[in-house]
Amino acid sequence: MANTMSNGATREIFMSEALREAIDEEMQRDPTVFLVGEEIGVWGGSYAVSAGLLEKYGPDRIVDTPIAEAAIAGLGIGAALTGSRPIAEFMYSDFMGIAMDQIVNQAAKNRYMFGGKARLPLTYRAPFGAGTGNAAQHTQSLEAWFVHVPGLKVITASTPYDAKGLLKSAIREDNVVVSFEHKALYAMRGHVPEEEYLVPIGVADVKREGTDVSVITYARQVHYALEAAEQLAAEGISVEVVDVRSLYPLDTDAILRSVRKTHRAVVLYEAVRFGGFGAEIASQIQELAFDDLDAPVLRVGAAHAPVPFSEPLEQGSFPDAEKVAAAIRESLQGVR
Amino acid sequence: MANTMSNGATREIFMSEALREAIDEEMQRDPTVFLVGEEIGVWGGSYAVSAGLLEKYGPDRIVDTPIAEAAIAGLGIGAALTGSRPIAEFMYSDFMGIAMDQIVNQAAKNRYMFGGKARLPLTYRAPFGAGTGNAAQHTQSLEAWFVHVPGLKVITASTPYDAKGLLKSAIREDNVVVSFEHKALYAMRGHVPEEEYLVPIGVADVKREGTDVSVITYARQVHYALEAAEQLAAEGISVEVVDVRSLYPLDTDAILRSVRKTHRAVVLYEAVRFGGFGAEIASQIQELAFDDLDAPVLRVGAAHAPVPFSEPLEQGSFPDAEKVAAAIRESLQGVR
Amino acid sequence: MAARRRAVARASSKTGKASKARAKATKSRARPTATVNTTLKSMDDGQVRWIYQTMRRIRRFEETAEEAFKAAKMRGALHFYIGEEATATGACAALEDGDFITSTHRGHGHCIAKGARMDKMMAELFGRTTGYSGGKGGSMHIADLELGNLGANGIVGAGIPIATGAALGSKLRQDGQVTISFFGDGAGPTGAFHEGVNVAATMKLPVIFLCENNQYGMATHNEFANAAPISARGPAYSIPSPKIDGNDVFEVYETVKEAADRARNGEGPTLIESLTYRHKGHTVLDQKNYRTKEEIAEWVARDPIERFRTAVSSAKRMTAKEFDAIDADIEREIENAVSFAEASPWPTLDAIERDVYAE
Amino acid sequence: MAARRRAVARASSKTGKASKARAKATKSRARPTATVNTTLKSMDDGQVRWIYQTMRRIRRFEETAEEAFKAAKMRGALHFYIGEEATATGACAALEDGDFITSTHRGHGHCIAKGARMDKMMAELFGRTTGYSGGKGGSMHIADLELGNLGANGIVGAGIPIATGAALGSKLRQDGQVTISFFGDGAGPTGAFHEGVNVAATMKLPVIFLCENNQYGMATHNEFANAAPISARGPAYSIPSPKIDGNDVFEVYETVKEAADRARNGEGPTLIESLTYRHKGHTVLDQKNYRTKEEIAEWVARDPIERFRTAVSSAKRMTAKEFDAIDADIEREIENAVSFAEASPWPTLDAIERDVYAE
Ligand SMILES: Cc1ncc(C[n+]2csc(CCOP(=O)(O)OP(=O)(O)O)c2C)c(N)n1
Ligand SMILES: Cc1ncc(C[n+]2csc(CCOP(=O)(O)OP(=O)(O)O)c2C)c(N)n1
Ligand SMILES: [Mg+2]
Ligand SMILES: [Mg+2]
Repeated sequence: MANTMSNGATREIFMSEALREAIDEEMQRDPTVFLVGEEIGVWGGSYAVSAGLLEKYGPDRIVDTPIAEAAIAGLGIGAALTGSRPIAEFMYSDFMGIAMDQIVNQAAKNRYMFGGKARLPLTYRAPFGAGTGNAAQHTQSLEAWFVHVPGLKVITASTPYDAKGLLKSAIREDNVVVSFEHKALYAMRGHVPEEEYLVPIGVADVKREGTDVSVITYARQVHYALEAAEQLAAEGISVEVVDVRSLYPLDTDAILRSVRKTHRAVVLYEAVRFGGFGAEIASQIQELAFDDLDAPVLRVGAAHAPVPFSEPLEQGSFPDAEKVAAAIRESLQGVR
Repeated sequence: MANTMSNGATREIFMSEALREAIDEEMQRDPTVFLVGEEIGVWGGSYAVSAGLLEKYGPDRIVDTPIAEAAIAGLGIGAALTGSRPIAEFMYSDFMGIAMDQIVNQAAKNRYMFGGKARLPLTYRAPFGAGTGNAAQHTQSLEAWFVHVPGLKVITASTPYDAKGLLKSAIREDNVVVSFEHKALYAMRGHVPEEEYLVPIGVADVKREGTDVSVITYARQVHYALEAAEQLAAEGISVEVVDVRSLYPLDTDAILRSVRKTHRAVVLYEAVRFGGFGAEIASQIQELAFDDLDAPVLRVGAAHAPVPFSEPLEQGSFPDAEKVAAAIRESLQGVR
Repeated sequence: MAARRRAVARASSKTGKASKARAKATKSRARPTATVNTTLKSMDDGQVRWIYQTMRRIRRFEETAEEAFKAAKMRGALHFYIGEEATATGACAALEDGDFITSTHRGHGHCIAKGARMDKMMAELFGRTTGYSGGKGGSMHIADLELGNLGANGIVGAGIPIATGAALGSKLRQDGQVTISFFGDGAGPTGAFHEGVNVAATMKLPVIFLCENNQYGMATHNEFANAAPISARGPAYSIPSPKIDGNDVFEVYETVKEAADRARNGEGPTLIESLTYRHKGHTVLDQKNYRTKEEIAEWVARDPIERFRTAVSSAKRMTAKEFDAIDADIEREIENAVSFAEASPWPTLDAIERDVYAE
Repeated sequence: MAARRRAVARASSKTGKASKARAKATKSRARPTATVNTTLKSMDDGQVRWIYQTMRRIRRFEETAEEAFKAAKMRGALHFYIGEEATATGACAALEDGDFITSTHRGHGHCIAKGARMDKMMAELFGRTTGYSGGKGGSMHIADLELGNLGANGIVGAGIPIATGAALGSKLRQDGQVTISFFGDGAGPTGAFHEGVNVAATMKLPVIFLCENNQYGMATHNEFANAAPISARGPAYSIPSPKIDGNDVFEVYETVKEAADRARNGEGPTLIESLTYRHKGHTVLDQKNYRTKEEIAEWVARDPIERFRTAVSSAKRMTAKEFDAIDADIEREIENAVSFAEASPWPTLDAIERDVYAE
């Protein structure tokens, strides 16, 4: 890989590079793995994740497609059913609306409908999230749709380390995994080991330990939570940050462990608050740790609106460190 | 209408007839209203909702289409933007996967993206729900996808009375309303007044008063809740059944009123439990009525699986009176 | 104006006029006996027997399923292929082992033609553990992955991009396999059709798009749904798009064989419009009269099984006795299938959340 | 094989070979001067002025927006229409007031040609309250419903079914209006294209599907994405599908006028492939070299504005002075637009949840 540095045990690389390494290593390891999607070859991927891979693997394994998201989803299904291990990329997760039938009615259900006999080693990748000035149709966080569909697994990483390890696990899964990649994180740098490793799907990661309040979150919002935790530490408030990493299956045990320690929880997500995946997390916490809670589980999510274009509106529409900090303080004050 | 009876103030009619009356009355009242969809004309609608309307209004206002769900959604948008008031029908809500881009990225966002200047008086109708032996691709309950999309309103009725009144309100809305109709309820009879009436969108309805536990639910599950309430009454347990009717906007006040009275809540829905809309309701209850709760808010939803075909499996996969009753009892016992 | 006229004509098709006019226009062209004979001559006895057997199996499987449904022994929806047997049979006869198919809601025919076991199919319709999907799929969701049947599909048109994906897989794996995507005239207007076919054509994938134009999708006539015939679409994708008599098993066989050869030679997809007719309603429950009795009768008279039997008999390739022996075997197979299904256990609740994910 | 060859050719287009070969194949056919003159003669002075003015406005609006973007005065994505002005301008010149259009991510040109105010457009790009969408939409989401512009669209192909819906509305309301759906060659493979066009054709709706084939969708050549040219698709929908020189405003005008007449006469849709070229990258940020310098230079030499100016000058319909006066006016308009935008207030947080629903 052009951009990786060999400086001992770990290197600091961009998340886009970490993802590229995951794809590259798995393609090397297994000749049935291939990448398919729009502008992944000549262009190199709209977030440069696949830059250089066309030159390395050629057009048979880096398959550029026309603009046809339903077909892209279907290409993955058909190839997976017949013995390949495809990674299909949507240029933006917003475009998955076009492919929902293929993803939900076909990919997710094939195995079950056929009595467990179909094998679908298939990974869907898609950038998501706001903050880029791309307005309503290029900035959504739609993970809630997918976690609700049995037959899909759903992952999303907050660091290059997790991104690489999770994606490698996803590619090796004999299941359909939807991997959401937050656009604002592609250019985030982080340490990644030289040697090969995997991050298992279904295991949360405590990104910061704390004793007063648990923030349960994922993807970009992990960083806002960490920022808020840092700020609040100065005020003597100790915040634990749990990065769920895998949305389905969800590591409920890890979440409960944290909440049983802190007795307070704030669930933080960038999607529209109403009906978002955070509602599932909050529901589970109050249901399974009711007597451990000293305050209601609070949720911080995006405004009830499409994502606006103008910078102040866009920034104001989704959570950030300040909003999380406010919710943490509110949680500490107890009941609304 | 062929099937309605004039026996004084109310008549007992099927929900399919109630829906037909709503469409018929609004089409008579407003010449810009029209119905578009698959097999709604010659065939009369796959659940006979539009039977007879082609003969009455002709093919210009009862517009049969090819199998093209994205086009159906778009027909509604384009016609609504330019001065008509369409009702667009999906034959099964499962097929909305094909139209998600049009519904979510176009219909729901047009008004906002265009600074509040677009007007979209548009109703999408779609049968949903299980229990009919139609297997995984014809039985889903996907309301959670739509409540999470700002720009959409979402309704679903449990009785012919509500069905008619809500649908009339939806048709008159200058917003995009998604109306889910539970397949198992089309053939359910109920009283409907002779005179015209509306049921407002955004207002819940207490279908049975009670003092010990609140069951918050909607659509077909209202009937299972009522059945359970009846059974439990014999055991001296008094159950209140709140039919939210409108999923977005949600009548949170009505829900809290009930919970503040009973101090216990069971949220009941037919969709897959994980990530379902009930998680939003449960989250809100614990957040806004934390100190009023004597027990965690419990949720009863469908299994984590596509809907299976075989009768015992299908029936076992989604909630019914027995499962609700069990949850109510559990709620009364307190913490898990 | 024209659209309104058409729509009114449609509404009035209940009275039969439009339907009658159409029946004339779409009469299947009888092929010269010479061609039939050439194809027939090229087939060995095993093939000829297999074709008859397969068509009869489909017919009898469905007639039996209909009885069972009417006796309330099964539920859900059943879509019968009766009258269309020549298309699936001729098409699968032209395939090689290991080739793939994607199927539709009207999938029993494809399934049997691809070699599926009728007992496991029947058990699936009965919702039993011994069914192809252990009862989880039902009539609309039977696959036999081992035989290359990638599955029936409840979503009209949805098999098309999947078939394209299977063909992409074959190209990358260089396994030399070909995929047939069966779909109805009603799938012609779907976005999935266009995306799947265009992508396959740009990539020259080894896939055959086989439109079973049985002339209706529910009550909708194919000419109402498709602005032009499916066979007019080839040039839009730079691929051949022959229109054939779907009730002539020989013509189907020859056309699919040629398309499969093209596919295997890297020349890309073919779109085939196979004209046929479903004798029964859209589902087992459909009682609507959007088609005239005359139209139905005309097509029943062109029954593909009868036509095949006549051709084979007059070519003296099989005797009445041989046909009857096959029929009798099939009766036994079917009886066995039903008793197998009926004797099979119902699935139990612990199965509900199984088979969702691979371990 | 062929697919692999194409893909390799594509990869090597960086070195320019493939791109050069293509440039030759797609050279725009120069129309005989006679035809140009006939069209020009049929236009009154106002129309001629309007066409020039409109094309210049589009060009200067975008050049100015590019500067502002590079000066970090705006954010997000900007897709420039520079080089394609003749298509939107000729098309909208052929429309009547009240007719509708749906537009694309590359929408400034359509928007200006449909009569939008540049100050409100610029303010939208700047994200200010005075913008068309109060800053909520940005470059990709500008509509002017009053003028019949149903909006730009960030989803490739998605405007097509909406245009079909507008045309269905017109048919039902009998308002005699026509809708143009602008879309790119990249939208050719989308399911939305096929569903929208087929439905419109079956219903004979008053809509014009105008493909702006600027030859690339991002780095993807149109021949890689579409198995056959867009103009080969007409027969698949039983509609005309002329291919025209999209840099010739007169040809665009004549073709769209004819299509609009057909539409208004109830004869249904027309699909037009308008061959053109974007001088700039895919977005303001695109620096990739999937096209050769030579190809770009060739097309810049065929600049539609220059061509128009030459034709009009040699026909002595406008003098250099008149052109210059228009140019000067436009400079003032543009300056005003920028100062209007810059002076306009930013939206405040209370606006975030407004405009989601109508009261
Ligand atoms: C996407 C989608 N839309 C609608 C339906 C409902 N539906 C099931 S079969 C059918 C008709 C299909 O017609 P055709 O493709 O001609 O197949 P045929 O039934 O004639 O074999 C329809 C509308 C569906 N299953 N999927
Ligand atoms: C459904 C969808 N897929 C992908 C994209 C990303 N995208 C934006 S513009 C574009 C290229 C479009 O090409 P074309 O239609 O030819 O228009 P042009 O940019 O050339 O004007 C792509 C792939 C998108 N916006 N929508
Ligand atoms: Mg059909
Ligand atoms: Mg283009």
